[in-house]
Amino acid sequence: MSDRTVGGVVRSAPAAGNATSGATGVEQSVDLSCAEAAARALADAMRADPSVVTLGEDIGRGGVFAQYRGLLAEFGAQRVIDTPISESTIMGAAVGMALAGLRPVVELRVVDFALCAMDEIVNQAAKARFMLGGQARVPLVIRLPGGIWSGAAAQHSQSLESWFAHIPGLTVVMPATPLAHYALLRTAIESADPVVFIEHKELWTLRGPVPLHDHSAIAHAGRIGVAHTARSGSDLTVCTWSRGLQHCVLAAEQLEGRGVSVEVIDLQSLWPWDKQAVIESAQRTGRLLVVHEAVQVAGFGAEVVATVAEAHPEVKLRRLGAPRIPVGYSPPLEAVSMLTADRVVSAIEQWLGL
Amino acid sequence: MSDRTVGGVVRSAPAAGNATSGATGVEQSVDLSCAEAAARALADAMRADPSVVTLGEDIGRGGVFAQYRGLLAEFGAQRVIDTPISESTIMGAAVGMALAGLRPVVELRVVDFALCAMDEIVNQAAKARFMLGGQARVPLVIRLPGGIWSGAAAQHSQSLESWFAHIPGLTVVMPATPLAHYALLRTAIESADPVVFIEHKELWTLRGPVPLHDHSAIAHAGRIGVAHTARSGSDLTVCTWSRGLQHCVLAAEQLEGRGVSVEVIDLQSLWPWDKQAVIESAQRTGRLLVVHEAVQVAGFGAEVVATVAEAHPEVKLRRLGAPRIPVGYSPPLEAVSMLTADRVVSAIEQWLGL
Amino acid sequence: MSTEQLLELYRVMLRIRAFEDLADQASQGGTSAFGQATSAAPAPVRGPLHLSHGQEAVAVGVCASLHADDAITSTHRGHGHCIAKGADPWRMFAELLGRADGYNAGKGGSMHIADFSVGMLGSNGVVAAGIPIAVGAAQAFKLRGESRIVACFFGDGAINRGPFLEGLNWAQVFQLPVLFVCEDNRYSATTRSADMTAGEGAAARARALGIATQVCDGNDVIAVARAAAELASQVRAGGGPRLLHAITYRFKGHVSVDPASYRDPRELDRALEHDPIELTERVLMERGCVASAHASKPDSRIGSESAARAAATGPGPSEIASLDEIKRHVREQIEHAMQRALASPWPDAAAAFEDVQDSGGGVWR
Amino acid sequence: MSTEQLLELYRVMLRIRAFEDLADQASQGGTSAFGQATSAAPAPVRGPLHLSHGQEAVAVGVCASLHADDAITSTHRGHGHCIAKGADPWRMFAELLGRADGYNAGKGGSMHIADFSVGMLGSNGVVAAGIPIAVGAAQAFKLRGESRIVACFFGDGAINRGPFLEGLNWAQVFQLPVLFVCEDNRYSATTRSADMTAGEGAAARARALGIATQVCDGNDVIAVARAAAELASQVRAGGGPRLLHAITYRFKGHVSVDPASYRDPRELDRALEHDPIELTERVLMERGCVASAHASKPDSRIGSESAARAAATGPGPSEIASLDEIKRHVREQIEHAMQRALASPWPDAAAAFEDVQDSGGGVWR
Ligand SMILES: Cc1ncc(C[n+]2csc(CCOP(=O)(O)OP(=O)(O)O)c2C)c(N)n1
Ligand SMILES: Cc1ncc(C[n+]2csc(CCOP(=O)(O)OP(=O)(O)O)c2C)c(N)n1
Ligand SMILES: [Mg+2]
Ligand SMILES: [Mg+2]
Repeated sequence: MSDRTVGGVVRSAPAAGNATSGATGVEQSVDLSCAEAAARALADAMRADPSVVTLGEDIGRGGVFAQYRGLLAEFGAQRVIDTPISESTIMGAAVGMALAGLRPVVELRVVDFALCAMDEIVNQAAKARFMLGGQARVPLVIRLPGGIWSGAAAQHSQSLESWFAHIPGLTVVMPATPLAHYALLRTAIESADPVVFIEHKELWTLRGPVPLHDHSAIAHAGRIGVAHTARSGSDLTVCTWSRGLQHCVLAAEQLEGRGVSVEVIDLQSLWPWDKQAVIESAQRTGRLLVVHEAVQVAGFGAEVVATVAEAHPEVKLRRLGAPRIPVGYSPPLEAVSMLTADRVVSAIEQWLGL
Repeated sequence: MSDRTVGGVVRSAPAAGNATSGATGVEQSVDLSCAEAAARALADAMRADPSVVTLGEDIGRGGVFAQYRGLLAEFGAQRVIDTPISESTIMGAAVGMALAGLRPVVELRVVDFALCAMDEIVNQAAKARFMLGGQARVPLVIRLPGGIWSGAAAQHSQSLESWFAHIPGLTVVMPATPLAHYALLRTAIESADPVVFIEHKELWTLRGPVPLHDHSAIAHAGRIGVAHTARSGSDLTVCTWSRGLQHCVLAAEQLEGRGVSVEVIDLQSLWPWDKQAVIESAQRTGRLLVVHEAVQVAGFGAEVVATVAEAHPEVKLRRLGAPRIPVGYSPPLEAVSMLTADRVVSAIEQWLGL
Repeated sequence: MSTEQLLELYRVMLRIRAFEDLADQASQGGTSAFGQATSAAPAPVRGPLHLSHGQEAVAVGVCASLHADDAITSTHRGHGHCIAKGADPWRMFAELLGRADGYNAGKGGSMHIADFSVGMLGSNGVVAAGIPIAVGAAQAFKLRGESRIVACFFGDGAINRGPFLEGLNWAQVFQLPVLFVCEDNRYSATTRSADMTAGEGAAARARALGIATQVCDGNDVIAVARAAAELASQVRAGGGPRLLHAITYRFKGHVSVDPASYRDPRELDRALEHDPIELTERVLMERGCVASAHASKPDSRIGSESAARAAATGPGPSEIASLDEIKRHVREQIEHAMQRALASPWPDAAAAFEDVQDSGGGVWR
Repeated sequence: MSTEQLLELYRVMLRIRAFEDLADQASQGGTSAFGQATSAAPAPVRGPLHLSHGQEAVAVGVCASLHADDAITSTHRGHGHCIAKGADPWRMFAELLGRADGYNAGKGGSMHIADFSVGMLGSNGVVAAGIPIAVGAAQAFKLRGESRIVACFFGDGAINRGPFLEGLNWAQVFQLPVLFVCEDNRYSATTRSADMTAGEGAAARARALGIATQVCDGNDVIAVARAAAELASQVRAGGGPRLLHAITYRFKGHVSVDPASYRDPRELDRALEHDPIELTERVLMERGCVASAHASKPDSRIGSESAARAAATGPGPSEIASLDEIKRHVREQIEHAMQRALASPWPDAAAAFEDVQDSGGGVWR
C-alpha cells in the first residue's frame, strides 16, 4: 500500500495537517489523515454548537488512535469527558445527555467493546424516540473503530456493521477517505437520531485532501445515504465500503490493464444505503460484486445482493466477504480473514472466467 | 389460531402432558406443549448427564413461561441455579462452568436481555475454543425466548437470529414444534460448542405429539442443520423458521384451495442451515420466498436469498420480513410488525399475479 | 409536614392506588406468563403490567422533594413515579390501552410511559437501564449550570446488575446531581432478593463509593419525604449524588397476572398491616381528620368541574373533606380518566413508521 | 518464608521480567497506536503487547499460594500470571510470535494466552471479562465437590465495569471458592484510575458485599504471598470468596509502544525505587545471599539440559548461587526459550478453519 494513490488518497506516515493556503491567506485545502480529519470534524462541530460533547475512555490524552488529539485543551473536561471503563454507562449516560438536550459523541474504543453496551445502543438509544412516541429524540454519534487491526486478534478485529443495519432507529455510516470521514462525521453529529459511525482502524493514517473551507464540497461529501462512485466502469460493478474501497480501487486498476472495466461504488452509509446508485450501476454493467471485510454469512453484502436479486433478477450477483471464522492472531491465520486487492481480483477473474 | 391443527400440531390451552400409553404400559407418545417439551428435554438431559446444569433468573419457580417447571424439585439448587439479575455474569459464569467441564444451559429471559450479555456471548463463548487454540471448548446452550410477545413492546419483542448467524462459533437453532423443541434441545445440550437456542414466546402453549420413547424419531427430529419439509408443493417454495412455520402452513393451505401448490420448508437451524434442501426445492419450484418475523433489512432471509441468487440465478427470489421499525405496543402498531398467514398469502398472490 | 401537605401526599398515593386498581382489572387475561394463559377475549390492557401496590409512599415521598423542572427516571414498575411527578392519569391510561392520546402515542405501553413535560424521562423495560440514563441527564444539567436534579428510581433486584455500579461510580466521580432511590420491595420478579444479594444492599454499596445514604421505612410517606428532602437538598447544593434506600413491600405479584404463589401468604398478611395508605390515614386521623363525614349531601366540590383542581391543590384547612370523601373523589377522577382514555382513538397503523428515525425510517426513502 | 522459598519466588519474578524484556524488544514498531506508527518492517510480535514490568510480585506472590490443580483467570496483561502459574515461556513466546507451537496455536496472541494444563484458563482482551468466567469455573469446582480454588486477576480499572460487581456478588451469594486479586497499578490505559474511581476502590467495594479483604504492598512479594496464602486458605476451607487488593505500579506504558508521556517522569522514578525484584534482592542479601560470586568459572548447572529443572525446583540451601548468577541463568533460559520459539513453524492457513465449531465451521459443510 505504502505511498501510492488509492481511491484518490495517499497513504503515508502520519504527519501534522499540511495546509495549502491561497494568496488571500484563506486555507483552500488541507491534506489530512483520517485521524486528523476526525479530530478536526469534532472540533469544528464543538465550536459550532455548545451542546456537542464527547465522552469515552482516554480521550483526554487524544484517544488510542490520536483521533481526539487537542480537544481537551480547547474545550475542557466538561465537554471532553474522560470516563471510567464503563461501556454500559458511557452509552447509557450519552442517551441521558441526549434526552436532556446535549449532542454527545461517544467513543467506545473498538466495535468489539460495543458488545458491552449493546442494551444501551439497541434497546435504549435506537428505540427511545419511537418508544417515547416522539416526545424526545436521541441525537448522538457512536464512534466505533472497527475491522482488523493488525495482530489484534479475535476480540479487537470484528466488523459488525450488519448488526447495526438490522436495528430500526440506527443510521450506519462507514467512511473510507479523510474527506468522507470529516464530512460524514459533521453530518452525523448534526443528525437528530443516533448514528453508528464505524471507523476502520487501519485507515487512521490514510491521508488525503479535505477542502475544509469549501462548504459545498463538504456538504456534498457529507450526504448520508448517498454512495460515491469512486471509479467508473462498464463490465462489472463492485459495491464496497470502509477499507474495502482501497482494495477494490487497486483491484480495478489491476484489472483495467487486462481490459476489464470495473465500476467501484463506495456505499459510505449502510443505512440508509444508496440502493438506487447500486441498482443503476448494476443494471448497466449486468454484474454486481459486493465486497466487505466482515464475515460473509449474514453480512451486509447479503442485504445488498438480496435486494437486487428480488427486484432485478437479470443482474448477476456475487459476494466476497470473510469466512465464518474468528480473526486469528498469527499472520497466516489473520490473512485468511483479510480482504486484499488480490482477493478482489481473483474473485472477479474467477467469475468472468479470465 | 385457537384449536385448529397447524403444521401438524394443535394449539390449545395449557394442560399437563397427556401420555398415550400402549397396552404394554410403555409410553408410546405424549402430547406436549413447547414449554413442557422444553422442560422435559432439559430434565432428560440432566438425568442422563450429571454435568448438565441450568442457570437463570426465576427458574427455580419454573421460569416466566413454565419452561423450567419441576426441575428444581428433582435436581436441587446446585444444578438448577436461580441467579441474581446479572445477565453478564449469567453468561460469563456459564462460560467459566463450561471451560471447567460442565454443560450449562443458560436462560436469558428474552433475547432482548441477551443484549446485556453480548460480550460474554460473542467475545467469550463463541470465540473461546478458537482463541484458545482448541485447548478447551465451551459446550453450552443459550436459551433465548424471542419474537413478538403480545403487547410486550419494543424491548421484549425482538428477533435477532441474524446477529447470531453472523458470529463464527455459534450454532443457531429455532424450533417450531414441540417435537423439534424437545429433540433439538437435546441435541443442543449434547453439542460441544455453544448453541443459541431461540424459543418463540408465542409458541410455548403450542401442543403436539412428541414420541419420547421412539429414539430414532427423536434423533431424526433433532438433527441440527437439517431442514424439515413441513408441506410438499410444486409451484413455489417457502422457507421459514420458528413461529413463521404456523403462518406459512396456514397460508399454503389457503392457497391450495386456489390451486397454488406451496412447499413449506422449516429451516429449524440457521447455522448450519440446510442450503441443499432449500436449493433443491427452489430449483424444482423455480421460486423461493423466505419468510421471517425479524426485521427484513439484514435479516437472515437476506443470507438465504443471497446464497441462492449467487449460485442459482434462475430461481426467482423474494423475502417477507418485518419493516425496519421497533415493535409497537398498541395492537394496530404491533400488527404492522407481525407476520400472519394473510401476509404470506398476499405476498404470494402479489408475486404470482393472482 | 403540615396536615395540608400530608393530605396532598395522601391524595397522590390514593391516585396511584386507584389508577393501578383499574389498570389491574383491565389487564386480567392479557399476558401469557407465570402459568397464566391469555384469555380468549383480549384484555383491554395487554402485555406485562407491573403494579406498585404497597409501594406508593416511595414514589410520592420522593417526588414531594422535587421541583417541577427536576427530572426522574423510572423502571418497569413506573405508574407511581409518573403520577407522583405529575403525569396525567388519563393519558397514562390511554397509553396502557394503546390509544393515540397515550403519552407515547400507544407505542410504548406500561413499561415505557414518559411525560417529558413534567420531567418524567421514561419508564424502562430493562432492569437498571434507567440508572446510566439518569446519570447522563444529570451531567447535562450540570454542564449547562442548571440547578435541576434527577431522581433515579430502581428496584432492589437492579442493584445486582452492572449498570448500578457503573452509574453510581460515574455520578460520584463527576459529582452529579442525582438522587438514587432504591425501592426495596424484597422481590426480584419471583425471587427473594435477599437470596441473590450479597452484603447489606443498596446503601452499603453506595457508601463503598463514598456516596452518602439514608435508609428509611418506604411505607411511611412522611419518613420518605423527610429523608428525600434532606438528600435532595444536599444534591441540589452541589454535593454530588446521594442514595435513599426505601424499604417497602410489593403487595401484588410481579406482573398483574402473577398469582405470586411462591410467597408465604402470611408474609403478605403482615405486609398488608403496613399499607402505606392506611398508615397515612392513621396519622391524618391523629391530626384530626375524620374517616367519613356521614354527610348525606354530596360535597359540591366533588362536581366534575372542580374535582381535578381540588385534588391538585388540596382544600384549605377549614374545608378538609373526610378521608372517605377524598378517596371517593380520587376514585371518581380516576374512573373518569379511564373513561376518557377509552374514548381515545386507536393510533393509525401508519404511525408505526413515524418517529423511527429521520434518515431512512421504516419505509424505503 | 524460607530463603529457598523466597529464592524460588525471586527466580519466577526474574523469569517474568526477562520474558517481558524480550517480548518488548520484539514488539517495537508492531502496533499503530498512541501516536506510534507501525514500522515498515513488521515487528516479530504484532498487536498490542501489555507489559507487567513492576507488577511481578503480585502474580508470583498470589500463585505461590495456589496448588497445581487450582485455576486462574487473567487479563490483557497476563504474561506474569501465566509464568507464575507454571506456563512454559517458550510456548508463550511461540504464541506471541504467532507460531504453531504457541499455547493457542498462534490463534490468540498475547491477550489470549492460556495453559489449561497448569490451570491457566485464559488471558482476556476485554477488561473485567475474566471475572464472571472465574466465578463460573469456581462454581463448577464447588458443584463437583472438588477442593480446587480459582484466583481471578483484574486491574484497578476493571472495578468500574459492571461484571466486577456482578461477579463478586455472585461469588458471595453462592459462596464460591474464588480469590479475587485486584492488581492496582494506578492506571487504566492512559488514565489515572484514581480520577475515575469513586470511594476507596476494590477492597471497599468487596467489603460492601460482605467479602473479607486484605490490602497489601503489591511490590513486596513476601507481603503478597503471606496475604494470598491466608486468604486462599480461607477460600479453600469453604469460607466463600476473598479479595486481595495489591497496590503496585506499571513501569512501562499501557502497551509496549506507548511512551506514557502523560505521566510525570518523577512518578516513575519514585516507583522504580520500589522495583519488586530489587526489593526481593535486598531481602535475600539481608538473609545472606550474595549479589555476585565473582567466580569466573561458570556454574555447571547453567547447562541447557538441567537449566529448566534447576530453575523450577531451585537449588538446595547449600548450593545457592549468587543473585547475579541466578539472573544470568534465568536470562539465558528465557533467551533460549525465545530462540526455540523462533524456530517454531508458522501455522498452516488451513488451521484458521479449525477449532471454530463442529457444526458448520468456517467452510460450508
Ligand atoms: C436486564 C433485565 N433482566 C431481566 C429482566 C426481567 N425482569 C423484569 S422485572 C424483574 C425484577 C426486577 O426486580 P427489582 O429491580 O427489584 O424491581 P421490582 O420488580 O421489584 O420493582 C426482572 C428480573 C429485565 N426486565 N431486564
Ligand atoms: C471492555 C473494555 N473496555 C476497554 C478496553 C480497552 N482497555 C484495555 S486495557 C485498559 C485499561 C485497563 O485498566 P486496568 O483494569 O487497571 O488494567 P491494567 O491495564 O492497568 O493492567 C483498557 C481501557 C478493553 N480491553 N475492554
Ligand atoms: Mg424488587
Ligand atoms: Mg491498572
